[in-house]
This record gives sequence, C-alpha cells and structure tokens, in this order.
Amino acid sequence: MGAFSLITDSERRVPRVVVVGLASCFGCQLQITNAEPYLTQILGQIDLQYWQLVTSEDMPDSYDVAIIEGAVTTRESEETVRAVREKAAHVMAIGACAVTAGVTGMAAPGLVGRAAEVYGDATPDASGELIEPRPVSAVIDVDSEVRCCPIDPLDFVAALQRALFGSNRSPETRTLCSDCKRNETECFFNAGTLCLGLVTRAGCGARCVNLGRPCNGCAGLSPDANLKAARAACETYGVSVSDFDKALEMFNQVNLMET
Amino acid sequence: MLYRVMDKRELPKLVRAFMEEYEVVAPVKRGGGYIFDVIESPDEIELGYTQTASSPKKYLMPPTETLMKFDAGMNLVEDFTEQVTPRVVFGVHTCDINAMNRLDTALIGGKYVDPYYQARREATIVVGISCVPNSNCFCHLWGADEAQFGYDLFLHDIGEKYLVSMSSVEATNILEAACEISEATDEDRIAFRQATRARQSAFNKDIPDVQDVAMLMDVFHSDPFWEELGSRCLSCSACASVCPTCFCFDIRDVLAPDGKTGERQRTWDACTSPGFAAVTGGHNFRPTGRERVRHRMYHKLNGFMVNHDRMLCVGCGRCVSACKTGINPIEVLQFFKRKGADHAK
Amino acid sequence: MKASINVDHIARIEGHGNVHVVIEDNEVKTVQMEVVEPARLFESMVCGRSFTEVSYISSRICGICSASHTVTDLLAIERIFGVNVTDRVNAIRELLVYGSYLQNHGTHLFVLAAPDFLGQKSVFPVAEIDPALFDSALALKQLGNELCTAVGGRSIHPITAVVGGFTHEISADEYLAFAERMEAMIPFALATVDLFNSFSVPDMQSAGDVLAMYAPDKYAVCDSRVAKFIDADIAFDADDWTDAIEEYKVPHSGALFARVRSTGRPYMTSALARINLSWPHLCKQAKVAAAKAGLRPPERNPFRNNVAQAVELVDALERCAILCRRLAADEFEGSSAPVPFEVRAGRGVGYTEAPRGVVLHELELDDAGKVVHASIITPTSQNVANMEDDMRQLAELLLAQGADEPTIKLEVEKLVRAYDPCLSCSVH
Amino acid sequence: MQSNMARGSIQVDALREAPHAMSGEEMLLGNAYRPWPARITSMRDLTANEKLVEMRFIDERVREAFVHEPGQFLELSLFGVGEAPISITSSPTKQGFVELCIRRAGTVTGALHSMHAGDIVGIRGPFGRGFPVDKFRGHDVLIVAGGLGIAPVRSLINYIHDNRSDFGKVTIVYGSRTPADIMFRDQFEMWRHRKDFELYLTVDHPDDTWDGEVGVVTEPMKRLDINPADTYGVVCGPPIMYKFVVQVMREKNIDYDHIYLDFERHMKCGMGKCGHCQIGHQYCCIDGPVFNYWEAKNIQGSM
Ligand SMILES: Cc1cc2nc3c(=O)[nH]c(=O)nc-3n(C[C@H](O)[C@H](O)[C@H](O)COP(=O)(O)OP(=O)(O)OC[C@H]3O[C@@H](n4cnc5c(N)ncnc54)[C@H](O)[C@@H]3O)c2cc1C
Ligand code: SF4
Ligand code: SF4
Ligand code: SF4
Repeated sequence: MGAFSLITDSERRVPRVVVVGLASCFGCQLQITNAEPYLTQILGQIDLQYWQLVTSEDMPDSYDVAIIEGAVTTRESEETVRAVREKAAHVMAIGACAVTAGVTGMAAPGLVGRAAEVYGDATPDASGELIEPRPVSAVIDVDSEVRCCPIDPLDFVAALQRALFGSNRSPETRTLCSDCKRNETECFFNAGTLCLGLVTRAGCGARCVNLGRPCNGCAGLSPDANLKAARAACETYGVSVSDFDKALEMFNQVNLMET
Repeated sequence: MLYRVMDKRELPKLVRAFMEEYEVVAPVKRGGGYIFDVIESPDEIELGYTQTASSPKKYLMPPTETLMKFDAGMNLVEDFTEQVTPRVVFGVHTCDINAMNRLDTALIGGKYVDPYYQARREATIVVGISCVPNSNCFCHLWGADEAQFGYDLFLHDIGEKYLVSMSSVEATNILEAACEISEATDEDRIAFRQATRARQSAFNKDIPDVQDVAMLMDVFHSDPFWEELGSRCLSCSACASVCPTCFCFDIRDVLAPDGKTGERQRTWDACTSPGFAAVTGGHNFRPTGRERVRHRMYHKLNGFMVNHDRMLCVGCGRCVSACKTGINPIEVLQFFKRKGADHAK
Repeated sequence: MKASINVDHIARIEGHGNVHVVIEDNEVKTVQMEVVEPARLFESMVCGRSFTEVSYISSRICGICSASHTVTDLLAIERIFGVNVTDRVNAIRELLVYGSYLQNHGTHLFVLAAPDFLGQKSVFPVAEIDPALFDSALALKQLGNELCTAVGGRSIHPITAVVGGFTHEISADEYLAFAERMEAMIPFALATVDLFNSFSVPDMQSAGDVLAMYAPDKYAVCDSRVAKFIDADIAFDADDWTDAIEEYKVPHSGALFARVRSTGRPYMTSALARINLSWPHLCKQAKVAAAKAGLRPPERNPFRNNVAQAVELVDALERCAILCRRLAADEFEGSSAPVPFEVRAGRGVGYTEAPRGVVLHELELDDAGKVVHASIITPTSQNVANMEDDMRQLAELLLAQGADEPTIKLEVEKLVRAYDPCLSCSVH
Repeated sequence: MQSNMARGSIQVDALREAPHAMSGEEMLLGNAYRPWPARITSMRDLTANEKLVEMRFIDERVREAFVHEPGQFLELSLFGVGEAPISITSSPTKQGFVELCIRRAGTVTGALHSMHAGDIVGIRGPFGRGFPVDKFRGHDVLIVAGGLGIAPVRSLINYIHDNRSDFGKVTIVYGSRTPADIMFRDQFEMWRHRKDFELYLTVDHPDDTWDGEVGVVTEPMKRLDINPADTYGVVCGPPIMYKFVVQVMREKNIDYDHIYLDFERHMKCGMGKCGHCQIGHQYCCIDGPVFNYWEAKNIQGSM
C-alpha cells in the first residue's frame, strides 16, 4: 500500500521525500517548481531530503517517498532505481519518460546504431553503459504515476497528496476523446487529420486539441487502448494507418515493442 | 396547453428580455458545427442548427461539480453554498427536452432526490424550438419528436411566425411583456399541421423502426453480434459525453494543495469506461467491450424502459456522429432488422 | 597542498555532471567537468520523422529551453520550405523565446545560484529568512511560466507553435494584462541586478572567445541568422556553422565539446556573451541597470554571467511589455494562423539565442518532409571546454591565495553554476 | 416539470451545535450525498485483515433516524481518501450504535484500519434493500456465508438471535479459507453448543488447531435435512460461490423466490444515480443488494 503506511505510523512523522532524475529533459522536475503558488504549502507537508536540481543536500540513506523522473537508459540508472525501490515505501514515476519511456524511448529500436550515428565508433565512457530506454516500471514496481510530457504541476500536487494520504480515486481507464467531447471541440478526423486521442489515456483534459493541435499521445496508451479499432477508424476517415502507427512511436515506442 | 402566435421578428426582443434577468444559453456556431453556449447578443443564436456537438445536459449536471467541502483533518463537512445561476436554455430541440425529462426521472424521481441536479433544473427555463431531422436523427422511433412537457415555451416554426406553446407562468409573463403576441388563426393552425407533417416525413427511412427492440435486447443477449460490436469499441466514452441522457458519474475527493481541506466532487463517468464496474481485488463485472457496449445499449434501449416505461435513448443521433467506430443504436436496430430477414428466409 | 576535489552529481544545475579537480604539490593537475548525463540520441531519433513532429520531439531535449528548441527547429524547417511567416508570427515567437528567458533566468538566479551566496543549500530556507525576496522571486518565475503557457499553450514544451505560425492565440485583453504585469515586475528585476551585483565573486577573466547572435541594430534573440565570435572577429551565417565551430569528443563527457575552428580556442556563449556583443541595444532601463552594475563590454569574468542574466530579466520584461502592447493593438502585419507552404527537400539551419546561448539545429529533409539528417548544437556543449579552462584558472588563483580545499570546492561549484549549464541539453 | 425561476442555491451546512431545526430524517434524506459524523467507539481485530468497528452518530437526531434492516449497507467517508460501501453488521436491535466489519482491501478500508476509538468518520445511509425478515418470520432459515460475506449476514443472524422465538429452525453454514480467517469465532463458539442454532464451520485449508470440517460450504449443505416448503435460503460470499450454493439449494427444492442472494458491485452514490452498480436493468444499491434468485435470474448479467 506504499506510502500509505506513513500516516499509520504511530509517531506520524513527516514523510521524507527524495527526487531522483534519470534520462530526461528535466522538464517534469521543473514543473514541480512551477507550482509556485503552492510550493511552500507542499513543502510544509513533507521533509524534502534530496533533490539534486534544487538543493545541495546529499542523498540520504533512508526515505519514504521517492519521486523518479526520466527513463532508465543505462545499467547504472537501472541500479539506481533498484536501490531506490529497496528504501522507499512509495515510488512515484513522473512524466512520460518515467511512465512510458516517452520520447526517450524512441531510441530503443536499433540503439547501438544510433549511438554510433551520434558518437562514431566509441561512445564516451561518461555516457555510462547504454541500454534500451525503458520506463521505471519495467525495472521496479511503481506505486503511482503522473502522466504526460511534461506533467501538469497540479497533477503532481494531487498525486503527491495521494501518496501521502491515500485516495481511492480510480485511475482513468477511458481514452482522450471523452474529454475532447466534453470540450465540444470538433474532431480532427472530420478534417482527415490524424489525432491519437483515440487510444491515449484520458486525464489531461485534451489540452492540445483545445489549442488546435492533435493529440500526440504523451499520456501514454490507455490500458484498454484498442489499436485495431483505431486503425479501422483511421481508414474510415481517410487517415493513413501507417502514419497512425508511426505517430504512436513518439511516446509509446516501448509499449508498442512489448505488445 | 396554451398557444399563441408571434412574428419571428419579435424573437430578439424575447431573447433580450430573458437576458435582463437570466444567463441565456443558446445554440451558436463553433468551428464547423454548433454548440450550446452563453450568448451576449441575440444575433449569435443559430436557430437553424441541426445538431449540437453535445447537449444542454452540461447545464443541469456540469462535467465536474462540487458536492461539498471538507476538513480532512477533522474528517468533517464544512459549510458550502453554491449559488445556482438562473438560466434560460434557448432553442432546445424536442429530443433534448425529452432527454431532460428522462434525467428528471432518474435524478429527481424515486426515493432519493439529487439536490444538485434539482436546484439547477429548477433554476432553468427551457425554450424549445421545432426542428428538421438530419440523417442521424431517430427521435420519432422513441416518441421523442414531440415534447409533451418539460419546457416553459416551445416555438413551432410555421414560416414567418412561431406558434408558441406556453407552459409556465414565468416565461409567459416575460413573453407577453416583451413581444406582440396574438391568437392563432386557422391559417396558423394549418401551417402548424403542415410543418409537423413535413418534419415527420423528413426522417431518414433507412433507419429501421424496430418497436420491439427492448424485448429483442433480452432475447439476443448472447448473440455474437455483441462481440463484434464491442470489439470495435475504443473505450473512449465519447458517446456518453455527448449523450443527453447519460448521467452516470464518479465521486472523488480532491484535496487542496495544503492537504488540510478539500472538495468532494462528482464528475461524469460512463459504463463504457473499462474500470466502471471493477471492484477492489481486480474483478471486473464488465471486462470487455462486448459487455460494456452491450450494457450501454441495454440501458438505453431496455433497462430504463423496464423501470420507467420509456426508452432512455431519445434518438438525438449525437453518438452516431461522435463514435469514431460506428457504434450506436442505429447499428443495433439494423442488426435486429437483419435478424428478422434471416429468419424470414 | 595535495587534494582531490570531487563533486559527484553537482547540485542545482540541470542534468548530471561530476567535477574533478586534482591538486598535487600545490599545482593543479587535472580539471574535468565530467558530463555523465545519459545520452538520449535525439539526432538519431528525429531521423525518419515527419517535419510536423521534429520540433515537438526536439523540444524534449530540454525542459527549460524547450521554447528555444521548438522555434529553432521551426526556423530550420521554414528555411528548407521557403516559408515566410508574418510579422505577427515573428513577434509572438520572440515573445515565446523571451518567456523562456524569464523562466530560465528566474529559476537559475534564485533557485540554483542564489543559495550559494546566501549560505544556503537551497532556495527554500529563503522563504523564512527573506519572505519578500522569496515571494517576489517566485512571482517572477511564475510570470515567465504564465507567459509561456499563454503563448505556447503550456509552460514547457509548447503546443501551439507550428511550421508557419501558431494554432492558437490569446486575446488582446490577455496581452494587455501581461503587459501590465511585466511592467509591474521591472522594479523587482532591477533589484535583482543590484542583489547579484552585491555578491562578491573572484576576480578573474576567462581566456576564451565569446559567441552570440549579431544584428546591426538590435538585441537579437531569434531573428538574425548571423553569429559572431568577438575575439576572432568572425561573423558567419548559421548555415555555415561548421566552418566556424568545431565539435570534438572527449572520453569524460557524454556531451561533445566545441572550439573556434580557426583559432582552436574554447569560447563562451551565454547572457554575458550577448551583453558583450549587443550592449548598445539593451532596452533603456536594462542598460541603465547594467551600467550601474558596472557591467559593460568587455566583461569576461564568467561569474558576472549571473549579473548579465539579471540585466536580461529587466530587458526581457521591458521588451515583452512592448511586444504585448503592440500585439494587442494589432500593430504587426498579418495573422498568427499558420501560412500555407509546400513541403520540399533540402537542408536548413535554424538559429536562436536560447536563454543560455547559441542553439543551432541543422536539418536535412527529403521530398516527403521526413528528416534524413539532424545536427543539434546546444549552448552548454559549446561552453564546457571553456568552463574547464576557467575552473583550472580559478583553482590556480585560489591555490595561490592559499585557499583551503572546501573553499576551492565551493568556488568551483559556484563557477560551474554561474555558467548555468544544462547537461541534459548538452548531451541530448 | 415547469421552472419556477428559483434563484436557488445548493447548501451543505457543517454540523454545528444544532444547524437548524431539522429532523433526523430530513438530515439523512435532504441531501443524501452528505455524510454525518460518527465517532468510533471501539475497534477490535477479527482476523489479521478484518476489524470490527463500532461507531455512534454524534448528532442525536441522526442517531435516532438511522434505522436499518439486516442486509442494508452504508457509505463510509474518510474525507480526502474517499468513500466505501460497507454492510452494516450489527443487528437493528442494537440501538444507537452501528457495527461494521471491515476488510483492509484498499485505501479507504486501509485508512480506517489505522484509526482509533475516538476518531470521527462520515456516514450516510442506510441504503439498499435488505433481507425480508418479515417474510422469514415463522419459517426456517438456511444461511450460507463465505469469507467476508458473513458481514451483512451477521446482522440477520443477530437479529434472529434477538427475536429467536419468531423463527423456525436456523441453520448457518460458514466457510473460510483457513481457521485464522474465521470471523466472530467467539460468537460462533458460543453458539456451537446451543440447541436453537445449527452451525457448520468449514475451512478450505486446515491447520493443526483445526478439528472441524474441511471443504467448501456446499459439502455440509448437501447433508442437511431441510423442509423445502418452509425454508428460506440466504447466500452471501465471493462471486464464484453463488452458483454452487444456489445449485444445492435448488436441488433441495427451495423455491426460486425463497433463495436470497446478497450481491456486491462497484458503488459510488448508493442511491441509484451514479450507475456504477447497475446489473442489467437493476441497481444493486437500491433494488438490492439483496435479490431473490428469481429476480436475479431475470437480470441480464447478474451471475
Ligand atoms: C453493498 C456492499 C457491501 C459491502 N460490505 C462490505 C463490508 O461489510 N466489509 C468490507 O470490508 N467490504 C465491504 N464491501 C466492499 C467494499 O466496499 C470495498 O472493499 C471497498 O469499496 C474498497 O474500497 P477501498 O477504498 O478500500 O479500496 P480501493 O481499492 O482503494 O478503491 C476501490 C475503488 O473502487 C471503488 N469501489 C466502489 N465500490 C466498490 C466495491 N464494492 N468494491 C470495491 N471497490 C469499489 C472505490 O470507490 C474506489 O474507487 C461492500 C461492498 C458493497 C457494494
Ligand atoms: S480523435 Fe482527437 S480530436 Fe477526435 S475526438 Fe478524439 S481527442 Fe478529439
Ligand atoms: S462506443 Fe464509440 S464513442 Fe462510445 S466508448 Fe466505444 S468507441 Fe467510444
Ligand atoms: S444513445 Fe445516442 S442517439 Fe440515443 S440519446 Fe444518447 S446520444 Fe442520442
């Protein structure tokens, strides 16, 4: 039950939190700091012990909640997350990279050739031992996640509170089109434009579609995503099925390789 | 019912009179389609609309609303008052009026009254407008092409004029104060009759009329058809978002960022959401598209009927446009029509 | 003295890097900025992707200069397609890039750099020590985020910026509201210049060259194609960047290093570089503030980059306020909706000044608009070589002054932070 | 329905000393989404995972108006965490207190397990249609429960116990996974020696301490000698149990509508609005959770 046991502790100590960054753009960590109006309130509820991006405190030996940003892309980071799992009561993956391997995961197919393309014959030692990018959940059990690229600061606040206090709110199992229909925006497919809302997990409120841009699937495939039906829908609306498959790779490459 | 006649050119006066006291919501153009939205001037209203993307349901049960506020530390309810906006929903078709009546049955009827829905419904004046069906409409099959009740004013288009049926004192008072209205003449009545017949004959004849669909839903409950239909479902719930009679919801607690207080909210949910019928421990009573789509159709075309003697579907055709994979009641009707044909052979 | 100074995962910078300084017999032997950020291989990732996706993908190189990467990519693609965007689109793009300056400089100065000078490990204790400063700093950062959200649709990784224009634009009233908030924020930005100017820093001069965007008549950040090395006195078009810049690999860094091709010297690109090149074109209040702080070209003390960023905050606020007012008044020709264009094959280089300096995206597209080749040059990868030189110089300076190991360690860390390095960018 | 131009507001008042002159019934039904505070008066472990929680409404009016039937449930609120439907396990004859038997299954139930006597929870209800005790009166009752299914059924058993002379022969078959999972063991131990309850406890996996029956609940059921014309059957347990138990009851000729089943579904509102608990055309929360087998057979997708 993850960090939930925290508040069941008889001493009810303030949960100790660490933030760990793996391969990423750091945007999701920045989004945490972008919850400006609430920062002090949030900090008041936790004991922030380690966060390389904003403080020079060293990583402690024990903690309760670990927030992980980024995809696992090296043997070294694989070890890092395993070590985190052993210590943390609750592990939270934030952002597409950590949840689905995100854009980082696009490099998974043919990784070796790609590294050679960029670095020539020898990849620098400092890069570590590169492995195919994977989400955190492919290496360790994850207790909660905040989706999207980047995360929404308020989604993060809500997820942190769920980790701290528990919540029986069920995760979204619908895909994005329902959100889009609530906004009453016109469907891109009607204009023959591809949109990944058909198979992407709901929850972001269809932010991109609202701003006139089709969904790129950054929230990741919905647990019951029906790719076959989506491909058929593409055909019905005169949208190329191979474009659909290609577009899905942007945030779901690793997912797709698994299935 | 009381009928009067009003010249169409009087309409802006009526709208303005409403706008003085109410927030007025009406069909307006957006992108390539129409939506119900708050208007600032009568000029924005598009009464010739065929179908809005989604229904005025959102004004009676918002996609997300606060039920109460709480103090999480003390585990107690806090004072909470929500002022309900007095509102006129202008230019509503009969399907949507019938849909509101169905929502009334579900949410106000029975032992428990939903006070949130009730407060909004009571603060809403409904002004209906007659319509001409598009190719996806099939309200006539469920008797939803007439609105017997559930509105305050209804404007029947009879050419240059409206035949107005008036069913509430409040709206009538505003109408009488704002507009010139007169008794209907024989000519008006004939025009009304003709308009009605024109509408009735305009329905898409390719949509099969299967009046015993409710019973058939029971009989064909295990037919492989459901597997086929369900396997197409994207689990998006777009259908439920646009449906004027889908009212299922989720209740969730949302803590304020300080972690001390929060709100209990309700938000639209749908039986086509995969997790809708799942319970702790992982058992899901409707685990695949087959069960979920069948359940939704069953509730629309049978279940509500058994309890309340009318279909929950009002044939507005919105899900026909919204579903990217062609899952809708028309498909079900066509299936039953085919079944009949198969047997005849 | 004999010391081995190691800082693993140096804190309060973006990305993962280790600092190694080895001192033996009172002599600085080794100085290394080890960039251990795992490579994500963006250049190979975008290959085969459609032009509609590249800017969306390359924006993910960096969470803080995502707007710059986006605009840079769009410029490269538009160059290939021969798209001429409207003045209005250019103005909104500039606003987006400046929004990211506010975000970046606000975050860097207060969250990453300031704690060093205030004797804290993070910015959070400042909430109690100096609540007014803390609140204002957050408000400034928030303003940058809100501007990026309003213009780009999201504080990070813009949604609305596409080839040819924008898919969404805010209303005139919203622009005006921003203009007012920008103007109201200027006094705090001015105070920020004073604050950072009041921190004492080692007296040193970087030996490297300086690179920034050049335009004859303005403080250019995204609307010139010319970059200029000040010392080498080379001005070159972005298309010809490989003639001027040489990238090379070192084993201790996942990021490629860079130097001036003709002179072989390392160089710095940053807010300080821009001010060195474009000082005359700073907005009025920014220029006054810079002068008051004694920040005038030539200024080669890398620590002064903090002050330069503060001056740029003033400049960005002034400039954004003007842009917002003009956008609200519809003073720019054309609309913001994407202009039509035809897809064609070709090579193009996009160039902008990211908050941390020169960023270049070189793209080659095929007939279908799919990427065949990509090269991405980020500010930090250009800076690391110079940073290592400066670290050595600083260590030697401190050693000569008889400083102890912890002091050297802290000062070296401060120097690294003054560069505002973004290692996730540098490795991409 | 006609509009009356009400410029309404929706109000939820915190419970102060006395909010205003509302009756207990009005308090419970006026806004049935609103939980009322109750104080936990005692908490006791039944097994490693189940606790018996006794609570008492703070407001006297609510306390008096909250009258339930065996088989009904309530919605338990821990604000911030959420709500969970929980059967009332105490008998209506136990006045002023409500007892719940709660398994630690997720977040709300888990959080409740970490609470203590004196803490406050929110309760709304009671909801649903319980067991038709009036029909059972004067007849034999065969109660079959599995696992946590004992929770609602205990309310019925205790009710019968408190009105023992009103009922005929009462047989209880209760199956658990292991001896350690048996709930209310002390209560059953006491009854084991009583003449007026016939009690069969069985476990799937015995241990060294267990000298009772081993096997599924249908085993002892098969041996029972019952008078079908005069017997009502009651079933509550995990989903898979229903089919087999009903089969045995049918084999013993208990009529379709004399067999009562207690269903569990996903539930949010508890009052037939939210739709989660729909089974075919029925709502588990208002038409059930107790259905007779005839009704259940007539609901598509019930079993
Ligand atoms: C009529 C009825 C009576 C019940 N009686 C008891 C009882 O006496 N004792 C007992 O321990 N349990 C009982 N349950 C089961 C109990 O409701 C669930 O175990 C509980 O809802 C789990 O909530 P949670 O927050 O702890 O679990 P989580 O796994 O954290 O959350 C479960 C999610 O599913 C939703 N949900 C809604 N209804 C249910 C449901 N019935 N089962 C599971 N999830 C549900 C929750 O709201 C939440 O979103 C009963 C259920 C019903 C329907
Ligand atoms: S496909 Fe995209 S645009 Fe169409 S309904 Fe779904 S989310 Fe909306
Ligand atoms: S039926 Fe269609 S619209 Fe409804 S959930 Fe399934 S795919 Fe979506
Ligand atoms: S089921 Fe479809 S046609 Fe029927 S009322 Fe709902 S949206 Fe309209």
